[in-house]
Amino acid sequence: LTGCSSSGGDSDAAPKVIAFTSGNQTPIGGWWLNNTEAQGTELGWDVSAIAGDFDFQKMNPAVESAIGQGADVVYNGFTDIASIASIVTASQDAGIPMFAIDAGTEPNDGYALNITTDQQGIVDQTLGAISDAIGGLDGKTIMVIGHDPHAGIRMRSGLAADDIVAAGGTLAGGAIQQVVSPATGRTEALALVADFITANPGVLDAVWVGWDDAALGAVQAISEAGADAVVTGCDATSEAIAAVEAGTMLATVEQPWPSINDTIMDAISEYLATGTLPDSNFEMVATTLVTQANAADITPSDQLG
Amino acid sequence: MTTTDNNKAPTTTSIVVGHASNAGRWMMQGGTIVALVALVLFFFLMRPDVFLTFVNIKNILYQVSILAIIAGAQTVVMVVGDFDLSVGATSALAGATAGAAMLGGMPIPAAIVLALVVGLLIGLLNGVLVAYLNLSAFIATLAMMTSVIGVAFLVTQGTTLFNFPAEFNELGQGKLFEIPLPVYLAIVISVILWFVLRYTTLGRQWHAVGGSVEVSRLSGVNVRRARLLAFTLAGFVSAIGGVLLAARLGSASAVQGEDNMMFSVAAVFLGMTILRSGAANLVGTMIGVAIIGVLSNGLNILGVNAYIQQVLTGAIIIAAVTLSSLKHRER
Amino acid sequence: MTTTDNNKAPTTTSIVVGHASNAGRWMMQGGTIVALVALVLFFFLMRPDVFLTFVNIKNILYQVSILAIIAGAQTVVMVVGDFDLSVGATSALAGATAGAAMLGGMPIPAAIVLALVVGLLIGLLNGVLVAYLNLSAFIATLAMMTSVIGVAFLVTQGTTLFNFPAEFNELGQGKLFEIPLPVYLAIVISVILWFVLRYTTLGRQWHAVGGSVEVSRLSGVNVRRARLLAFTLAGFVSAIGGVLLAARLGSASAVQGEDNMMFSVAAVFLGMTILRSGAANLVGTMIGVAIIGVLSNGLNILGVNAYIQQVLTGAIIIAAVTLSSLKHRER
Amino acid sequence: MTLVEDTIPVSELGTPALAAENIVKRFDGVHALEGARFSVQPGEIHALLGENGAGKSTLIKILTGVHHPDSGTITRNGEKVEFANVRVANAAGVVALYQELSIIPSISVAENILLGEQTPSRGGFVQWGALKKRAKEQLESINQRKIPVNALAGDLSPVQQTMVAFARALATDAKVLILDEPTASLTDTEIIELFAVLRSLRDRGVAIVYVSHRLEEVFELCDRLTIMRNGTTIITKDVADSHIDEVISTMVGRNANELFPERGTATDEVAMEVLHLNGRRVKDVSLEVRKGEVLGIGGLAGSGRSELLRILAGAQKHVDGEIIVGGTKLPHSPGVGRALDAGVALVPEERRSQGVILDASIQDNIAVANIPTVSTAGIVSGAKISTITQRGLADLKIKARGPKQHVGELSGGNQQKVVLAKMLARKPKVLLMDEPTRGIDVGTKAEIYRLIRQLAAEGTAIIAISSELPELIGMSDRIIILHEGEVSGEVAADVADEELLLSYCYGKSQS
Ligand SMILES: Nc1ncnc2c1ncn2[C@@H]1O[C@H](COP(=O)(O)OP(=O)(O)OP(=O)(O)O)[C@@H](O)[C@H]1O
Ligand SMILES: Nc1ncnc2c1ncn2[C@@H]1O[C@H](COP(=O)(O)OP(=O)(O)OP(=O)(O)O)[C@@H](O)[C@H]1O
Ligand SMILES: [Mg+2]
Ligand SMILES: [Mg+2]
Repeated sequence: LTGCSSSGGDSDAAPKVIAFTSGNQTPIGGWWLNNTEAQGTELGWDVSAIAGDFDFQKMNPAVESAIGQGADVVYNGFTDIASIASIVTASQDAGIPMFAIDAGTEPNDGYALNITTDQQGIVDQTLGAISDAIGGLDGKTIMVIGHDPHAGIRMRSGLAADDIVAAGGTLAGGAIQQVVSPATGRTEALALVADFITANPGVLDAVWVGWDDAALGAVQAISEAGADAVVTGCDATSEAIAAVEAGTMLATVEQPWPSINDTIMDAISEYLATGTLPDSNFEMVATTLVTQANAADITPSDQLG
Repeated sequence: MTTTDNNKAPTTTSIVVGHASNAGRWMMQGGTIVALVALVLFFFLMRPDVFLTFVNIKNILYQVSILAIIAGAQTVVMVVGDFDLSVGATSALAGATAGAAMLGGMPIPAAIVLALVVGLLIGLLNGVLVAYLNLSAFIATLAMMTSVIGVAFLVTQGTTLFNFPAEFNELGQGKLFEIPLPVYLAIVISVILWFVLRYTTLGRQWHAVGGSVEVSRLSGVNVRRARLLAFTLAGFVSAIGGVLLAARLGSASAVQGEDNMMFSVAAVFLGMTILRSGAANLVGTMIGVAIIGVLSNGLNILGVNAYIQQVLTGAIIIAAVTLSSLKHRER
Repeated sequence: MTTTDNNKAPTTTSIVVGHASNAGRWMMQGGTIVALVALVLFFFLMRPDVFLTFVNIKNILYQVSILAIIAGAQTVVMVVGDFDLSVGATSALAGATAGAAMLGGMPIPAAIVLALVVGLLIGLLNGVLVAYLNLSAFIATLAMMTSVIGVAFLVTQGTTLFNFPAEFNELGQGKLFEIPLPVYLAIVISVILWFVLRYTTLGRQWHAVGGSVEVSRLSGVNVRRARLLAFTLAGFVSAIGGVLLAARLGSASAVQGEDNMMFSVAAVFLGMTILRSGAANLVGTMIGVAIIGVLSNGLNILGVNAYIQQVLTGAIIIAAVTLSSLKHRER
Repeated sequence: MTLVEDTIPVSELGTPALAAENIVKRFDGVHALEGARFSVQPGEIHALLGENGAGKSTLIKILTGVHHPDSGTITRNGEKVEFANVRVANAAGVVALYQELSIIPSISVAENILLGEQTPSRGGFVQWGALKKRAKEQLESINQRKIPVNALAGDLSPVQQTMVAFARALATDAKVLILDEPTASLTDTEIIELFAVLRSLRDRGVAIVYVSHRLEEVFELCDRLTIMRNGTTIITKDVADSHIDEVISTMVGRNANELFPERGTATDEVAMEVLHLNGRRVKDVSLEVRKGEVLGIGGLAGSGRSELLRILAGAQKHVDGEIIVGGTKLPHSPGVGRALDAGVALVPEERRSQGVILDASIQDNIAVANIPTVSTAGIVSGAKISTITQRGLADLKIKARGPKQHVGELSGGNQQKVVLAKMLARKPKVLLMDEPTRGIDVGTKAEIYRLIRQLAAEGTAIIAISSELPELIGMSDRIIILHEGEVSGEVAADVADEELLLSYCYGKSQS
């Protein structure tokens, strides 16, 4: 309703863009907020950046009130659709389109565009690396460590578990192992793997972990137990890349956030200029497997800028 | 012995009535109120165009409404001289329960009632542990918190539940005269709690028990029942807060509103400083809630880095409580 | 009036001496010990091939070593009758400080000393707030926790620091006779703390203050200094735990080891039940730590779902404390 | 009790061991001390006397660095001193046993006796052997060999705890020893021990300040006395030159009336009947009390008197036995609430921990016991609370700024009146009082005795415990003595004498 009126005119008011993320306490979230604000300002936008500290009780009202004060575009960084239902309602009511980066694993009508990474692709890459390293998945015992509260990790750990079973492998412990709190992810994964190895000596072939921090705990447990299972993670943090280079971790996955962000910024510019929204509201982008071979060339996700 | 002896009192009486006058008695301008006024003034001077506008005040109220409810629950327990560290977990479980029930097809009112019953039962269990089995409230509610979060994870299966019926979300997101519903609800619940604490026999008993368990018992107060009911009410009110939070966010997760526990305790503590007796009290708690709300909103408006915000929040809570304690220090 | 009247005393006295015999005095087989034995037995019967093997016991010890250190710090503060909710945050900041310093090129010993000094200063600050400004330990250390986590985020710039020198990591990951170094360190620190609490004048003053602040003060104990030193020591020991955790994981983040706060309090509470006086004590704390460690390891070995583990952890803490309290209940 | 002949008047005064001049101290606008003056010589026992709230405890706290005076000077051996805290005072040889001071229940007896600076240590380490040895010696010096030094102090009987606190005060090697009502909870045996020790200390040149409301003790023990009133010092003189009536009238600022009022006449109607009651300590106690009768209960410490009253008030469970009030049998272990409803009210023994909430106002304290009677349909009436509070303040002549003053700020006697007011507002049929005048000055004592009589005249049945035999005889109509939980004697008060009661106390049953 309101959005289009000012969208074409670059003369009077600068277009207003609300950029918010709940994950500003993570390196990627922090990078994204800064990057978007900087790029947007360069493009002549009036960017209001809202940081949520994982506290939706605080963030959602802030975003909604910004929406209430008028805006042209809402840009969601890394916040799962489930947690921002009230923001989606508010922006729909105000007729403001919401663009998003990695904010849900499925198409959702709440978004004009959400670009995320290809979760199945990530699983294919990591399980492929595991399979190559241990000679196929059939008959192998693989532990999958996930964290259900995180939508992306939840989806990919589910896919990985399914694929392992489909390929004839066994899930260590009979199910996906859950880390309860991301803050203690590394310690929890360490204990999970160490205790499993103790309880089932010589059984574990590989550990597939949904994110690098916990993967590093698994790596440590395996090296301390003197076991020979391989570990993969996801995110390409500098620590994980170093572990891959050192050979203690088999692989991780780089997700191309800078280029994804550029794509979305373009789509927003396009919308602000012409009022046209992207044809598809959901896009999945391919990722890069990081192994010892290419590790040196990857920019770590916590050092994007 | 003649009654003239009583005349020695008057010389001091007049001086003291100053403090003890009806209004002044339970509202001494403690450091907490000073801190609130100072914060409001500071943010107003920094951003006179924004801070005290209708929209921003509405924002602050909206942002603290659920904390206010949970801090109200915490106040009840702290009046009795205990703690409830499980209020945050209970509210999360209540929200998750309502959410899961609705997604499972239960009608909205039934789902809400179910959630409130869950909260009530957790409170009851806390009460039994503390009042009848004599566990320390600290350890009992800490362990309860752990278990309740675990149950909430099971209820949500570790995910964030969403896609609730619009009518449910309306409870948390709807507006009346421009003001969001949770604000009204927080006010209504606070007033009810204030009334219960101040004017009911149960409220009186809570205050007495908080003053001295032994004296209360020897004065005929059923101490165990009083403590049990305080915890039960706290569980119930926390559950209201949790249901409202789920409606407000349109989603529910096991760790939702995690910091409400910590902030509720902080708010009650801030509020305790305004009474000379140092007892928990609802008016004080709401001042504490306001400080927390103003601080977070104001720092956001000034665009202060999130980490620095966190450092400042702790520092300002300490400063406010210290200011009040200086007054009482000389002994 | 004759002195024979004194003979009425023995009837009660002899009963008391009964409890008070030297060994039995501070080690009554309370519910906590029963709970530990029951847990060990249960897990042993479920997995006789695994649970009590050398490797698994080593695992348990390794897993609880840092919690044991932090729970030791918490014990000191709780002996004095206070709480320190900032132990977890302090340990995280200490780890982060050591890490950042080493990455900035500081030599390992200097970085460690710096981290320990930071912990000591936080403890000192807590102590000043509680002992000299008379803040409630609860609110002071809660607010301190908030600020300290903020500072830790600033120090780590929100990332996880790693790439520490191998010699540093060796501290947390190295082994001596097959046993990881942190296990030795935890034992050494616990023994030192036990010794300090039991055999030094300061330790005895802490016990006196914990028994009654007012009586201690009127009897010439320097109550403020005693409380200040308890908090300071707790900050220092927590920092040791934090440095060790960073070395053990080879990395440091602002929220690392978050749950150590809660578990340390739970461990001390579990341990308090073994003394008839209900006072915090190091031996009891270590039993509490053992319960928490055995529970988590055993449930992992049985492959119990993490959320159910959490529910069970809370329930078992409650059960253990309740069991002990039943003994003391009759009044 | 005889006035002992060994009181030596201190005639030639040298430099006082400790002296205070013109001490002024206010708390939140209350003048606790207004120019108080006091001095004690080495080798004398100096009584400090005064009504409740006269400022004795405050003065003592100022003399020992607990409080700091607003103005005034303190001298020790003639030199001006300012004690920053208790430790500094102790280091200067000035040590007090405070009125409310007790022991630390969670640590051992030995540690309690040698707390803080007194703990034998070397290089910061406690020497446990020396600690126990010295603690044992201290206990022996006050003839308390029975108290085990390894026990937790909290396991001792209240009397033993007081003796431990006393042992601690003596362990400091004080040159000036101040005792604030040390005998309030002791029985005669311990008092005799205590006096012997104090006399030998005096003979060794220690200056002793002795605060007590038991004037017989003062006349037996002390050399000089100082009387305070309303925060100022009225007079200091030799005990030998004083007379007890004159002391009382100086303390209260008016002539002493007859301490105990006339006995009334009890009715024949039984208000409460107790049959074969057994508790933890109480054994097969049967008794009855009639409307308008004051039944006194005596016995040694630990004889079960308090337990008996607590059981009757529903505050403690009993094993078996019946309690019948006004013809109706109370349910077994009814709980305080139901006992109150049935008309049985208890004024408990420990005022500060059982009687009043120190941090609450007078009004709130009075309300606590009256919640059911001031509320309708669960809602409390502020007006009704106000009414009963005003009535209590007036009827009992409570000295306070008003109904909203915090009880913690009142003096002991007025706190006790608040406890009474709280229970009397319930209009009890049977009023149980456990040591109703403990730590209360003579003036207020007389008021309470009169009140007891007045209540009896109005038809209330009263059961009152006292450890002071003259009081027991003076205030009661009939007296029952307990010995190890059993009734060892019963006698009408007007024919009772102390010797007889005492023999019952020691278990010589009536034949
Ligand atoms: N901490 C305090 N705060 C406020 N007022 C106080 C405090 N301590 C004492 N007072 C007041 O000072 C006055 C003197 O009290 P103090 O305790 O010294 O009397 P006392 O002579 O020892 O009486 P008692 O015989 O009852 O022990 C009283 O009016 C009392 O209410
Ligand atoms: N050995 C003991 N262990 C624990 N508590 C005791 C012991 N002896 C007495 N008590 C407690 O002390 C209090 C007083 O005891 P009791 O009723 O037997 O004595 P009393 O005759 O009133 O004497 P007192 O003058 O000491 O009050 C009671 O609450 C009782 O439970
Ligand atoms: Mg006094
Ligand atoms: Mg008694």
